[in-house]
Amino acid sequence: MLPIDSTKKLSFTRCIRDGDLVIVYERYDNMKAITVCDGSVLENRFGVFKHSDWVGKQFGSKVFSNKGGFVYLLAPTPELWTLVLSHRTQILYIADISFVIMFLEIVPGCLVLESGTGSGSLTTSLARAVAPKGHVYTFDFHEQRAVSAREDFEKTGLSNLVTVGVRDIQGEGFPDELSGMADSVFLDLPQPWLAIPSAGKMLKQDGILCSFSPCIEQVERTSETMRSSFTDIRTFEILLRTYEVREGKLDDFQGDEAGSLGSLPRKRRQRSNEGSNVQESTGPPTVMARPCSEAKGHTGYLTFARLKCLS
Amino acid sequence: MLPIDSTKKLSFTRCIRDGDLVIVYERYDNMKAITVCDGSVLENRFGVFKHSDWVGKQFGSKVFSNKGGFVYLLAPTPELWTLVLSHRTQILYIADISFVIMFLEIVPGCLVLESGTGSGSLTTSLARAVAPKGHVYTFDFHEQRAVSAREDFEKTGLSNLVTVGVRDIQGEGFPDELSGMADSVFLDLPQPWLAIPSAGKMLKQDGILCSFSPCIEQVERTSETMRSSFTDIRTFEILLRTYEVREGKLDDFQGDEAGSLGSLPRKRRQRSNEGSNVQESTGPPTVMARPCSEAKGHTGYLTFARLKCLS
Amino acid sequence: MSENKPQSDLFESPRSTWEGCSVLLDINDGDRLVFARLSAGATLKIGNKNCSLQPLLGCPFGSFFRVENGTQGPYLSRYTPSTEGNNVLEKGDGQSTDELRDNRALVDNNKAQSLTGEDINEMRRLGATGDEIVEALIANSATFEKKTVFSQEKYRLKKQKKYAPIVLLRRPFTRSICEAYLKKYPTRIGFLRMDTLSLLLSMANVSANSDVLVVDMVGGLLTGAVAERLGGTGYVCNTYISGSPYPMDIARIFNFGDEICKRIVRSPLTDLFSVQNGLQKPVSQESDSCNMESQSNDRISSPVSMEEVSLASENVISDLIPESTGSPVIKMSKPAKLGEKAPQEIISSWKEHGFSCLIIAAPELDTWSLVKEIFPLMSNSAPFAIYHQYLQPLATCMHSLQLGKMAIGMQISEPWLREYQVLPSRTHPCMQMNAFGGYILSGTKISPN
Amino acid sequence: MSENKPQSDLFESPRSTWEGCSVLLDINDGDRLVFARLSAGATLKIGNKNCSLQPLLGCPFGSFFRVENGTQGPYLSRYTPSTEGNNVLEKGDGQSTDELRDNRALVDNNKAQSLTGEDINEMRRLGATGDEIVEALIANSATFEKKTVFSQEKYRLKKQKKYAPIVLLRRPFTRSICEAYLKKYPTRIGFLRMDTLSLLLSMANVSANSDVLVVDMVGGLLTGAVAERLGGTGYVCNTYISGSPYPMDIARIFNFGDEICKRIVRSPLTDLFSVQNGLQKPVSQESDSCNMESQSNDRISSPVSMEEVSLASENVISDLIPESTGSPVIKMSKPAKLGEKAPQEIISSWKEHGFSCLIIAAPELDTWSLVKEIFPLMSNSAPFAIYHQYLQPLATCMHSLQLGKMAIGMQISEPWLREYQVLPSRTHPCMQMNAFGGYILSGTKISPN
Repeated sequence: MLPIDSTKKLSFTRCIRDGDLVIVYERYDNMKAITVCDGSVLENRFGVFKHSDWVGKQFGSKVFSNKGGFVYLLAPTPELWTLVLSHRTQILYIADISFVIMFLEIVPGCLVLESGTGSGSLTTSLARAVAPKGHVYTFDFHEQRAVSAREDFEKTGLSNLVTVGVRDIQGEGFPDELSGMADSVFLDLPQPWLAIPSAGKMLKQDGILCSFSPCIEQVERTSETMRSSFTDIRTFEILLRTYEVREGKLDDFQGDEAGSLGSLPRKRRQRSNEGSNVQESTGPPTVMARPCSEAKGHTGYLTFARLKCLS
Repeated sequence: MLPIDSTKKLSFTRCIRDGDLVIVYERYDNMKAITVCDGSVLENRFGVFKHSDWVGKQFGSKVFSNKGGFVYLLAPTPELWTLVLSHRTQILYIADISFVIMFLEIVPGCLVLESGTGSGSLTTSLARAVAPKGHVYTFDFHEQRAVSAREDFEKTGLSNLVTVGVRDIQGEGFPDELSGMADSVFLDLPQPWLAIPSAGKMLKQDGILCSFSPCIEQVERTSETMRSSFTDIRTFEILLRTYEVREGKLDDFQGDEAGSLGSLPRKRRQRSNEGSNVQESTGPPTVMARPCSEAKGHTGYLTFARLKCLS
Repeated sequence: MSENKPQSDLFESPRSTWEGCSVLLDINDGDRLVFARLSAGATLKIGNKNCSLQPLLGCPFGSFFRVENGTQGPYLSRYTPSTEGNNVLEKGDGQSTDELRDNRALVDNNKAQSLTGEDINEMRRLGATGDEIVEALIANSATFEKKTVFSQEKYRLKKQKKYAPIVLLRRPFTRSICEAYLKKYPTRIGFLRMDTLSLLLSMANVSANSDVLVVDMVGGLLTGAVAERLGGTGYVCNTYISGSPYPMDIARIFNFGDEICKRIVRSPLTDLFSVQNGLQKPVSQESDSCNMESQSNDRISSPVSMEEVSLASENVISDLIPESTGSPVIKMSKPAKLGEKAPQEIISSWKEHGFSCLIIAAPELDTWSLVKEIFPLMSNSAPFAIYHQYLQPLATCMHSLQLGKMAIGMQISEPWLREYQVLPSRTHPCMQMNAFGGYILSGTKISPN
Repeated sequence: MSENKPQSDLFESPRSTWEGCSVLLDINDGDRLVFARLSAGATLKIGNKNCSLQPLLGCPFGSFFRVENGTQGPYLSRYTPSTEGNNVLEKGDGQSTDELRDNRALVDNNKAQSLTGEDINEMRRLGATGDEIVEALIANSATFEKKTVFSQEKYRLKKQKKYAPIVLLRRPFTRSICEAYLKKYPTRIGFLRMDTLSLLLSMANVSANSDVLVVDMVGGLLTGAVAERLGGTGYVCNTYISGSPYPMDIARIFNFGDEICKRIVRSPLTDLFSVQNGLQKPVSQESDSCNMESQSNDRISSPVSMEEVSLASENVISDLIPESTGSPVIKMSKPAKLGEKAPQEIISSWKEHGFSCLIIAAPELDTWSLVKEIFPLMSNSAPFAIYHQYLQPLATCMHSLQLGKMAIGMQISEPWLREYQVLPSRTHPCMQMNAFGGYILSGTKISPN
């Protein structure tokens, strides 16, 4: 997914090869990650697509099924991956992910700790942010989730950037060997306050911690626990509102209803034309956008804090 | 302010008389309530305005000062009043006020209790909602605030609809003589949970209670207290985002920058014209609107509950 | 209680139902909302059972009912919930988040129930109450004891909703009507959210004795909301542009008495401008009125969905899962008439004095071209509030009004509403939200001079 | 520490300051933010005192400093805050809201302080520390004892900020630069909010080894943010339409080492399309480059405000209350050069392979007319993200891209960010908010065929 090797950097223009991970795009709400395998086929409502037809095509190409149906083949990115990955747990979405990475000041070369791994949605973006030389250590309580996450990172080509551990961070804390090495720590735990002392131990001086919690009581307890050794404690919430775009025109009352208005007394008509200095509207634009009604109303609170520099 | 007497109902067209309350409008963010008094003058940065010039003018008229400056004279409404009243306490604004009145299902004829009165911003809208035959009983702990509120209601002509009492509702509860008479109760108190048992006693069966609190901990404790004798407990937050409208046009890159683009190779130009099926944009509209950056980020939480019907 | 106009005294609203009364039935704490008109023959389908609504007649609004199994089938029976709270999940168990969210040991395969569907039917036949069935299900669940307290409550609530549903009797007001429609038929009310509607009413200063001009292309919701605020004083004039009026069926769901219904009138826009004074041309006026009436009815029965129309004359008004009985309905419960054509003398008065305020909810019309025409009908200093789904038409309108020096104090605003789950250790904003309440242009007309 | 490029190893970012290093000074917990470039001669005005920034050299980022009174005047002294929290108001006193908000007995006339300004000056002359002055003020306040614990803390904090200000030494990153500019000079960054900027970077998939094309009319903030993410790999190409490049002064506030600076290049849009291959016409190219450079410098010093310009070559970089000393400045602290003209061979490579992604932040340009031209420069399957202050240009652009089948997965989105005050019994969203973060159009380019 990431052009970690600088020789591969212009990855999009190279052609699709056997073994590549591609995002098969049907519609904005219907995508799928597939590893190209010569001899395999993809079957969906548009027909049967032979993987062998895809090899040699550029990423971004339209490819056709036996029935003439088509899909697009896109190069994977962490954002597309978030839309196609299998949900082993509630995942973080792009607004929270983007904000976390910027607020944690994660740049190439950083060492970042995460718990829990969950479905690996944030992990993938963390890996992108620390690439090519940094590293993400991510921990999950569940053996099986960790195994699945490792498989995913193998598939997306991030294994060199991510180490997945099985560990109860709330109970045991992060491993001692990482003490003082982390630039940033991210916690998505039911009782984050239990992990905060350990997170503080892991962080370099001036390093930043973020805790994600859905409920405000968790935030309160977390913030309270942070106060002893962190500063700059700030809590945010971020949502994304999307807009729908349509082409169309509103009924121009004056034009469309001219017949019925023809019966209006002439006097008034004149008044409105002469009396006021109003310019005629040129009519609304043909492309109109408005917010979508349905939206996620809450994901969680993000609480950030910076380790006090006491040395 | 309110046309309570049906003979006065078309109040806006009648002319301004000595003793009338008018809203003097300078700008959307600069208004003032003045009682017209023959012989008085209003002096502001635009000059000196004689009240006597105003008498006989219609509400909505533009009036001039000795220097030719002008203001508008508007008929008072609860919304305008909220913008001009003197802030004795933090006041409620239109979004919260409107929502409270609708959610409390206040209609003409209702009997409504409120505590505290504060600056009387909500009270004025409550009075409008219960008019012409209902009544608002409002209570404040502070003697002086109650006195000022009474003066205001006298000035705005609402005294027949509103009774202001001095009382520590958290400590003493509402007066017993109002037991079982209230259609709705509104609380804006630091410890609303103390007043909830009394509010329950005042309400008619199926009556509705609303509590306004700025902090979530107050909401939690209030909701907890409500659970024993109320149902349908719901908490909301409402904010208003405003938009700024300007006339203008964005730089049309193609048009304005034609000179520099003239040097683009012809080949590409052709491609973009022929290859894609894209219609030329007609350019953005001349009137554009966008949200204002600055806004109130929080006023308070509104918690509603309905008295359980146990009879 | 058999008289169907207990509202003749305007200012004492009844606290109990009556024959012909319109009610809102809230089933299982908001899971389902049904509007119904009560009569001896009206029924409601709950689960797969038809229950007579007769037991609801004469009961106070706010009463709770439960489905019981009688010899003649299921029936609704009034009951008094315990004061400890009927929603177990909301009671708050004092647990910390710790336990609640710890899923380390969670194993639940949903196959641990030893009672079969047949067993439950047999219990029903033997006259077990819903609560008894719920208790039996819990007793026969192999995993119930292993669940956390929170999960136990969740399980109990789920079963209670299915086997012992609770019906709450409500009086329909603007907010519940608006909320129910937005949930189920948002397009019929132009996506108008209750908070936006409440702002329209405030911003236009709708108050007793006002003459309110509305352009209501939101099914009558706006007209009804204004009439509710007027309480039988003033007038709400529902104006329309072309030959036939816009439907206002939703206004019929409100429990308006005659006094209020009389104050809801309609008039084509052209008539509001006509120069006829007083009683001139009464004949043509009358015949026009008749035409309009029939036209109006035609119009009403076509674009609005079936339930509502059948409901206006039958039992269940709207809903959300419409159920009408096959049995003949006694027609004494017909609601009061509303939306008559505005009489000429009232129109003349409006022409002389101007409307007190204007509210427009016409999401499909271009705002400025409408406002330009309608604006002169308002009195000077009259406030106005215009709702739209798109920002641009309001921006253009505001700009034009500014250029024409026709109004001041103008503002385009957009409400943002958020509901919260407030529970011990589990408080947060609701996960789903309605992210868009539309835009409002508000302001005050000034004297053109 | 005297070497001014400790970042030559790309991937080990320094944790302490060095000569010439750009820093962010956070005064009194966010009350005031100042960007400065450290040198022996640099000073900062705090209150009415000029303090040398010399004591900050070589200190770890995150260090706290206090103003102390020395024999030669005030100076900054490093100190270690107690582990009990340095912000007393944030400590949380465990009180319930009850006491805090109960103002029944509140009487405070602010005239209860018996210490005069002269007394305080006298204390200073005698060498009292800021903390000692604060304690004296409390001891001499007649009303302090009567205040609630909450009010006492508030009083103490207010006095501490005035008499014992605390300076926190920070390393500037995108988010702090963005936040500081939005607070003080929002127009210079086109009102770009940090969360919106973070979304632009994600949506465009900015990652190591990417070649990122940007149209940055937000003062260089976007260019800097992209360069920070590239960490010295790939390229960020800042393209411009007319003859002179857009200013990118803000990119100079980042502490970029040479490796990163080299990866920030600029190129007029026409050059990116030109058919020259490789080393053709090197002379004209060179001379053009020179012209551009001088032009660029001219351009930079005019539209951007004084502070920044003076800061780029002097001590204090930016501002927020710009303070530059009158004393001569040692020029050894000059920051690395960035924004050179893109070399022809790189341009050729881009022409062959296409850019990995595109980000546009040009709030004054019409989006579609720009995108139409620039779109072919992107590689197929390349993601793009376009920021704008107005919705309509993005809607039109999205619609045109759809019609032209040029992109898929398009979405217009608007972030909504809210900060909270989290304190025991006093938790609520902040009362003031930035209500508008702009709009983003994002999507993926597809192969035209």
